[in-house]
Amino acid sequence: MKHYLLYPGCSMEASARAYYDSLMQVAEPIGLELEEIKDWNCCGATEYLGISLTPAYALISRNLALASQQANGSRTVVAPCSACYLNLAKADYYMREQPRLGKMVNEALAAGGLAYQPGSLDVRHLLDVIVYDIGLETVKSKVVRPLSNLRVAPYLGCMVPRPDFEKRWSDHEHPVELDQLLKALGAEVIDFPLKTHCCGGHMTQISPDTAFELIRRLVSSADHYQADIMATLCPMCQLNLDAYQGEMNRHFGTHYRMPVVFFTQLMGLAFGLKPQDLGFGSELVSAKAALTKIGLQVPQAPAAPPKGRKEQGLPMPKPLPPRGSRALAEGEVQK
Amino acid sequence: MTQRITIDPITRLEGHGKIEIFLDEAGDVANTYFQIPELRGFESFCVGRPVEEMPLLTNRICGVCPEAHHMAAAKAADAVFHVDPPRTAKILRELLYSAFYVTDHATHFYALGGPDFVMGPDAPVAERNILGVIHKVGLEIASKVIQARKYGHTVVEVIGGRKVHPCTSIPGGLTKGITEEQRREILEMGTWAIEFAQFSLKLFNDIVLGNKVYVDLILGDIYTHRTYYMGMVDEHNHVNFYDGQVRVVDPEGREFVKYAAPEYASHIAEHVEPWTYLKFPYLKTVGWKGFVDGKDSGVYMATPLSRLNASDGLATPHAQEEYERFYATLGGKPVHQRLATHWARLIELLYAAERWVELASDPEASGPKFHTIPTEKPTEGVGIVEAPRGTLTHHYWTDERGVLTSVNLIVGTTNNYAPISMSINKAARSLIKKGTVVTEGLLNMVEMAFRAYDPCFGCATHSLPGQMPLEVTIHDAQGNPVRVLRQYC
Amino acid sequence: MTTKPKFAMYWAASCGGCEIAVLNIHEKILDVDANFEVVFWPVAMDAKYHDLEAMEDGSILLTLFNGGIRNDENERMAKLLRRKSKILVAFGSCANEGCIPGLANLRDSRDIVRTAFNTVSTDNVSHVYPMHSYDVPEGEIHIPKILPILQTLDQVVEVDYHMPGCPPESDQIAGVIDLVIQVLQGKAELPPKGAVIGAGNSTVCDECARTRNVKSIESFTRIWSAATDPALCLLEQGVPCNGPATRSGCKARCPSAGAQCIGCYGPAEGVLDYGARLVSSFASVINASDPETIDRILDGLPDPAGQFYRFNLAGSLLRAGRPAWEREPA
Amino acid sequence: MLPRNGLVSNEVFEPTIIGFTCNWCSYRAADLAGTARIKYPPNIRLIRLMCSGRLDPTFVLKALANGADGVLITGCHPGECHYIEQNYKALRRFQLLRRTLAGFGLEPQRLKLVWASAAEGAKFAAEVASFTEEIRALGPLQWGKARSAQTEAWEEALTEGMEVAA
Amino acid sequence: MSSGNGRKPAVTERIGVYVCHCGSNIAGIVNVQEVAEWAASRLKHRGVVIGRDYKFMCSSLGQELIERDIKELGLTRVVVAACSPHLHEKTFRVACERAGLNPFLMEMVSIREQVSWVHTDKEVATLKAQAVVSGGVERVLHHEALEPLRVPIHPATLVVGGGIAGIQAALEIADAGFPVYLVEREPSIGGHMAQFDKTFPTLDCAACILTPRMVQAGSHPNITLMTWSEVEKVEGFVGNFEVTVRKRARMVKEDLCTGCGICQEKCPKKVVDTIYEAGLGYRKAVYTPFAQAVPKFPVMDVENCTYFIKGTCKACEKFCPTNAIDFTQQDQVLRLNVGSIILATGYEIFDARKVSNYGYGRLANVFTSLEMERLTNAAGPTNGQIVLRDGKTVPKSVGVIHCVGSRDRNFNNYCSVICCMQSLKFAHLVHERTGARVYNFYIDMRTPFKDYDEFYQRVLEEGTLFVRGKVAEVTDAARLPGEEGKLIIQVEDTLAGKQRRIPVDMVILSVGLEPRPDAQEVARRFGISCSVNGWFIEKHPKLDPVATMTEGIYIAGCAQGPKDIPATVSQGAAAAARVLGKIQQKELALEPVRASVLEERCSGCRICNSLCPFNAITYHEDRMVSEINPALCQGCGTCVAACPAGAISGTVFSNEQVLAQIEGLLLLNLGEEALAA
Repeated sequence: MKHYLLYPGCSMEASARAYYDSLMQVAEPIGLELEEIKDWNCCGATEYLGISLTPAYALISRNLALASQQANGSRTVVAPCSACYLNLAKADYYMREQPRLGKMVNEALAAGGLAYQPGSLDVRHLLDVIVYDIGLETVKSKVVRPLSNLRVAPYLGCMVPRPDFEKRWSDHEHPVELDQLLKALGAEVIDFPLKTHCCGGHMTQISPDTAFELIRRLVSSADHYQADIMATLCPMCQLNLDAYQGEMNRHFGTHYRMPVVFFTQLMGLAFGLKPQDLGFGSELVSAKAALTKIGLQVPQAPAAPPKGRKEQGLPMPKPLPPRGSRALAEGEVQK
Repeated sequence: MTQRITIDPITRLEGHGKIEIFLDEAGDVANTYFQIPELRGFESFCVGRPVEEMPLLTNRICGVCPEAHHMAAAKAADAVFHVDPPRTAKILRELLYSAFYVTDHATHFYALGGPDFVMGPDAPVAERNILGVIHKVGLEIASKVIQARKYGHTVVEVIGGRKVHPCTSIPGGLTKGITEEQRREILEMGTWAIEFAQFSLKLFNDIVLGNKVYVDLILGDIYTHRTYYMGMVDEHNHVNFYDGQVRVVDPEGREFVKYAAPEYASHIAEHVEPWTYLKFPYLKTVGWKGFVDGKDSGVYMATPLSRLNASDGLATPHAQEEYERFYATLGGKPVHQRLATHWARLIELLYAAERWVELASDPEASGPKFHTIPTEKPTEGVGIVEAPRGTLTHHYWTDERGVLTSVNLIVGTTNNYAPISMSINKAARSLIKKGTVVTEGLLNMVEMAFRAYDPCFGCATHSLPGQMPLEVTIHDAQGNPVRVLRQYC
Repeated sequence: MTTKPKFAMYWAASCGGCEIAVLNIHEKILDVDANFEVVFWPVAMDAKYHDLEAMEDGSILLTLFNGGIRNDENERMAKLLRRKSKILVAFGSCANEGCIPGLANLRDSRDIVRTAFNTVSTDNVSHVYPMHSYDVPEGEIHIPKILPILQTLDQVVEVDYHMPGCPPESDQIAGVIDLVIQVLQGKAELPPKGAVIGAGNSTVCDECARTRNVKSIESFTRIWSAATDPALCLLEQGVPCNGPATRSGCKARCPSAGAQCIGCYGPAEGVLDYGARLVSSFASVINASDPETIDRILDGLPDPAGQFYRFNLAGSLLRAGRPAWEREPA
Repeated sequence: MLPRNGLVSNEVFEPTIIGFTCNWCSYRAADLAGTARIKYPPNIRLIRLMCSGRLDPTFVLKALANGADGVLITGCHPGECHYIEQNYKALRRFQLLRRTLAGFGLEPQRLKLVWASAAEGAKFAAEVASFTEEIRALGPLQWGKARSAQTEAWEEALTEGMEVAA
Repeated sequence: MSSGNGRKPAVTERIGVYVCHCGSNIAGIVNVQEVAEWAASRLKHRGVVIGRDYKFMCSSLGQELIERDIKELGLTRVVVAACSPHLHEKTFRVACERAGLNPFLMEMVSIREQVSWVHTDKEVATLKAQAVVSGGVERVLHHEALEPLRVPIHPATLVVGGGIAGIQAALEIADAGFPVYLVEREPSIGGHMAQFDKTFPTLDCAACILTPRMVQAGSHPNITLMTWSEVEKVEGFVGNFEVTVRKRARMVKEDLCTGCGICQEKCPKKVVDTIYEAGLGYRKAVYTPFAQAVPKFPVMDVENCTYFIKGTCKACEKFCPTNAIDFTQQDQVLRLNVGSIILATGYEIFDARKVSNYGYGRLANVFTSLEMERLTNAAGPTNGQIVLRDGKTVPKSVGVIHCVGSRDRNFNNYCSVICCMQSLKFAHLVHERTGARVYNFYIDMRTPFKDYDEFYQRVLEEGTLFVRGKVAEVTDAARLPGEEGKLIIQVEDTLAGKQRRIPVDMVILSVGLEPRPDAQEVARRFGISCSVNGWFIEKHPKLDPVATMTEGIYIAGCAQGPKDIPATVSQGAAAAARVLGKIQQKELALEPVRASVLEERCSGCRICNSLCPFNAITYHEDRMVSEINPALCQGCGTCVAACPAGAISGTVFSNEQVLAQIEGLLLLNLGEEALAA
């Protein structure tokens, strides 16, 4: 068992319930032990830091302070939500980089009888932990229902791979970790060119037209690659792409039906767990069609021919070996 | 205007000393001050050193009795590590120590204390020294003395690695043992040492006890103080130099207290005077009453004489005989006459020689197991031995690495600082009277009082005072300020 | 007999071991008596300062001066004896390099007095400390003024010869006395002024019987913590033996007795700083290249300053620790 | 504040620093700093050795005892020693010497070891600058009476010099 | 025994101090005249009899000044305060020698690199210069007259790297009649140039001009060619290096092989050729990288050979007409003695996959410049046809992106020199062979050197479109009509001042040059150093670009930094010239920096024994002393510093010299005597 402190964040309790449920389902089989930080509070989301820095950092750091108190054995805080992950990481990093900020924040924390020593905790994203600590080998070993024939578009959004203070990701524009994980589940992973492009963020509130264009790009590109489903790791991305897909269609007069789910849900499926336990059904653009492609309900539909590349012709250069190679090594240590 | 006489330095004692005698207008002695003019700071600078170095560092407190410090330090270090050295190591340490006693006592009697008697206190300066003695008693005896010292040092060297400042004692025992051959040689030398000791006693009989002037001098009141007496004794209350419990008897010779090393601090305290670099130990339970003798004054003495007084006898046959003869001659225990110390010293010389033979005869002396590797966490420890010049106490505290965090030393001679001062004072008062012309000889008789203790202020000067605080206020016992001292240094 | 050349021996801040070492030349002491008139030797004979002051300058042929310069009395005596003597020999470790008492130079003398006069067994509630000068009812009495830093003899006066050792080995002393007597009889020459006498030019290893190999230290061993091989170089067994840097002349007594050399004979010929030699040589053969491992190995030397400057501190380049220097009046 | 453009007031303590360089890397780095006209404080005075392995702790002690406030040892990067591995010996001596100096009650930071390759002129200059500041912060060493009156006079002149230039 | 109080014996030496202005380089900041006068007056008691300053000490007039003083004033020591001794120590030593003074009685101190160039405050700089001079004066007092060590130079030379630089160097030396060992890691010499098609700006065929040289090198009687080999160890020093070379087993008997190529034909195992074909083409498990390979013998790639994997096959052996195949062949380890070494280990191309937003490795039709060289090469995988990765489609539009991995903080800061010209070359070739529309995306256009800019003009006239701006992204995510199925280049056109999306069929990344990944390690092996960017460092960037800090080791070609073919060739020749110069001297003089043991002080503690990496220290059991072999000693002085007995002394950098210099630098020498004097 690997022990971590979990910072769930607010969306996990509401819009991204499916994320939370599925995570809880898959954690145990892969030996991921998550201990929720007691009395955690808002991560400041995307707005607060834009309003007033010091209070925002104080607000965020309270969670870190609580975590370091609670840290028994583990000094790693895991955040499944991109915004939470980024904010916690930011707070830790800037408190380290700017001692003055660190001092001020700690003064604020002191009011609540708390303190946080910057750098004393590792703030990491769920995906990072699964790929690099648990290891893909372990994940593979749990797969009982490979997602064969399911064409998945891996979508990370903007906040996880950037700015990546600790250089945890293989690349900032085209990180491969999610691809690797989904491949490990047996899925057919499309090389999604927009995997780190913008999901529209809060434009849905401020300027819907802008948001619709951004959403369209993503959905259309995924569709263009004949993806059956999009796998994401960010509650906001999921919300935007799922909830606003209808309006986007109306706005452009298009008819995309691209289900958007959390990668943990797909892990659950591959591990042979029941869809309903994994929060399926809560998505607005139904993933039914996609689901029928796996499991036994529907006869195997012939896989659509892969796009572009012919067998004959010139060989492709090998992809750059990312930290993935190390991840496998770690995976082996697991066994 | 008072006249002052300075005896500086007091010669023929190891280390330094200075006596100030103040006379009043009448020419009588107003007061005397015996000052120790130097200190070196061991208690302070040993802190931070690894404890196993103490037997080597504290050696350098005194080059006359380094063996004593070596032993006390080794025992304290054993205690710090809670380790008990194997029997062989203990035998060898005590063997080394007994041989050392022979040398040391011989040196004192013939080179330091002896001249006073052999040459007579009035002899000219140029002759009142070891060379003078050699001329007087003749080369043949002189070479005997030299032989005795040689043998003693040979044993020290064989077991301790070096003639001066031995180096072999470490926590848990010794760095080396001895061979069977070495043991036999040591045994032979020991038997010779016994003869020498007996010869020395005879010499003392002939020259001193045979000479009425000297006997009167000894028995006279000039050199007499009724104090407490201290000495280390074994389970039969027999004198032991290396190990045992410390026993103190009162001026009537009744046991006052008997304590084990770790308890020393509850029985001994040290008094401070601003005019000397040395402290005055006294019996804590009795208390410091100033430079006075008697049952109510905490002043005690720790010398060969006091060891005999504090014991019920000696563990070896010949020495025991002499012990009995000693008290018979001087009228029973305890003997208060300081000059008798010279005699007592020779009796100890004999005991040491006999002990030497006894230990050397033990086949285990050449045994292979001379060290036990300490395993426990070092903490704190006290080591006590009888230095020729008095009970010697080393007390160490260390951190978990065995590095010293604090050190306390109460050194042989220090014990006698108060009685010495008293003796000097008394001698001066009784010798220097109205009109007496103060001659070298007379002053030397004052020094004799002093030399009886064979004080070693090499030992005594182990701590160093730095500059005084700008202003010091001295309080009386109640803590009321009585006077303010001026800053000089 | 007054035509005999005059001999003197004096101890400043010392333990008296040097005197004992001289007595330990046994029969040779008679040669001294035969060839010299001993005019001043506090430990062995009566003679007071004023006797010495009365003598004319340069009237003493040979003076063996042992002990360091700890207080103003030592300093006075050093200057006096320098004046009175033709040949002044810094005799023994104290006079040459400060010896163990020199370690006091690591401390501020104030801390030292506080330590000495506030031990568990000291009854000093009112913090009485000794004073250089004090008024007793009968008048003022003095004790020497302690100097903030213990100095070596040649830091105070010019020295003709250096004779190291704590104490100097008796046979070495005998040798030197023989030499001087030979010189007196015109049978030998004195060595050049400033020379080190009664010792070798190499280091203790030169006289050490233990076998030695190429050195490589994995860890340091405390002498008590393990049984050592009596035939093998102690340093190779991790025991911090100062032999490699310590002047020869003692016949490697300590190493042959199973104990590490603690360095009482001081630096070898031409060496400017004894401790530096040990720092450099020990460190050079430590078998590690990354700072962490090196540090771990060095932790085995709990007291480097003491280890490397045990006898030599006062005679070293730095001469004293910062606290002592700060006591030194500018 | 660095003694640049005379922006130095009289109160600022100007440390004296002795620097040891190895012939192959750090001395060339110093040369490079020169050719590149990279400025650094004038408090350091350099001594060239063939290799940091030549550094005898005696040199450091001599400098400190005779009036230097700090000593900077420089050499090739580990593994790049012109003599293969001698800079590791320098590293070991440095670590032991630092511990020993601490025993003397002397701030170990007054002795610093820096690796600088022949290419790192800028780094060399930066290291000198920061070390000078570190020593300035520690204040004068004033070891014993060994510091020569002249050196002090020199330093006065140094500070005044700044003023003149100001 | 005490630390001594700096008192010095009376000085009998007569010292001359010479302070150089170096034009205004020094005099601009340091008041040189004041320094000279200061030395003459304040250091008089230290033996300084004359202090002079002069515009250029290193000039013949400056040198004569010194020589005259030596003769007329009977100087016994000389201190020159000028630039770095690394520049002019030799000059002034020679001057002293001419005047009959042992050259090693001269001390040179640097007040330019160490004072005037790094300090700004005149007052302070002058004061520091005085201290530095004072240090030199104290030091020189302890100098001793020495003779340089003379060592013979072995006439043979080792050239590492068989690219055009190495080939050129080898040929020059061999033609001069001296033996050369040419060691190449790959199966054939030729290096990168052998992979190229045309060479800019003349567009003549690389193979056509390179092959003759390769053949020449391969057949030259004075050149011992060792391909498929690597240098493992280098011992010794200038004049007498001993080099260990591992000659990897070819599994082909060179004496029997005729290079007929049948083995390659018959070999059933096809392997992607990542080296020569830059990953675009295939080779066999037994192969010669290309037709004109020198030597002609193939090598067997045991990782891929079916026999070595499965234990069966041996097709090559069966079909070899001369039974040259030998599966049992073992690596050979050879030890060569050479006097000089030339490193021409070349470069690596930047790994374009690192710039993930350009999609190389993900997007099929993104190519690197090296791939492009192979595509355009008639002998390449497509016989010179420029096609997309599918192997047939001819692109209608092509984008060439400059400065990929170069001039970019995220990757390499430096300009790779050749990219602009190679991009123009591609623009021309694509245009010429496909008529496709070609875009060039550049930051700045850099076309120096002969005929380069003319070529640029020509390409402009051909109608290539130039967009000034750094490309942000290459993607296949179509957004606008007409983008589907294309690669879209997102770029800010800084001339037009707007964002543009340009769809093309093919993208060529003009990747920069990087040091070989093992450059650092190679540098260590040969005892030289690398710049921050990883290129080998030359002794002097301008005046000595092919020598290194380490005597006897030279560098040529891109190993020293990015450069084009002409520059590479001339460096190869230059390095050769330097080597020949040395060889002609037959022997060379070395600094007499050596350590020696004072036997009577050595206690045989053996502390020094393990310290010498050159095994110069031996221990004599019988005499119980250690001894240093002067022939092996390199003078690092580590043992001198380590000897606990102070029994080891070193010349030129003796304890006395260094300690005296410290006192001088700290101005302890301005003692009371000085004030009196």
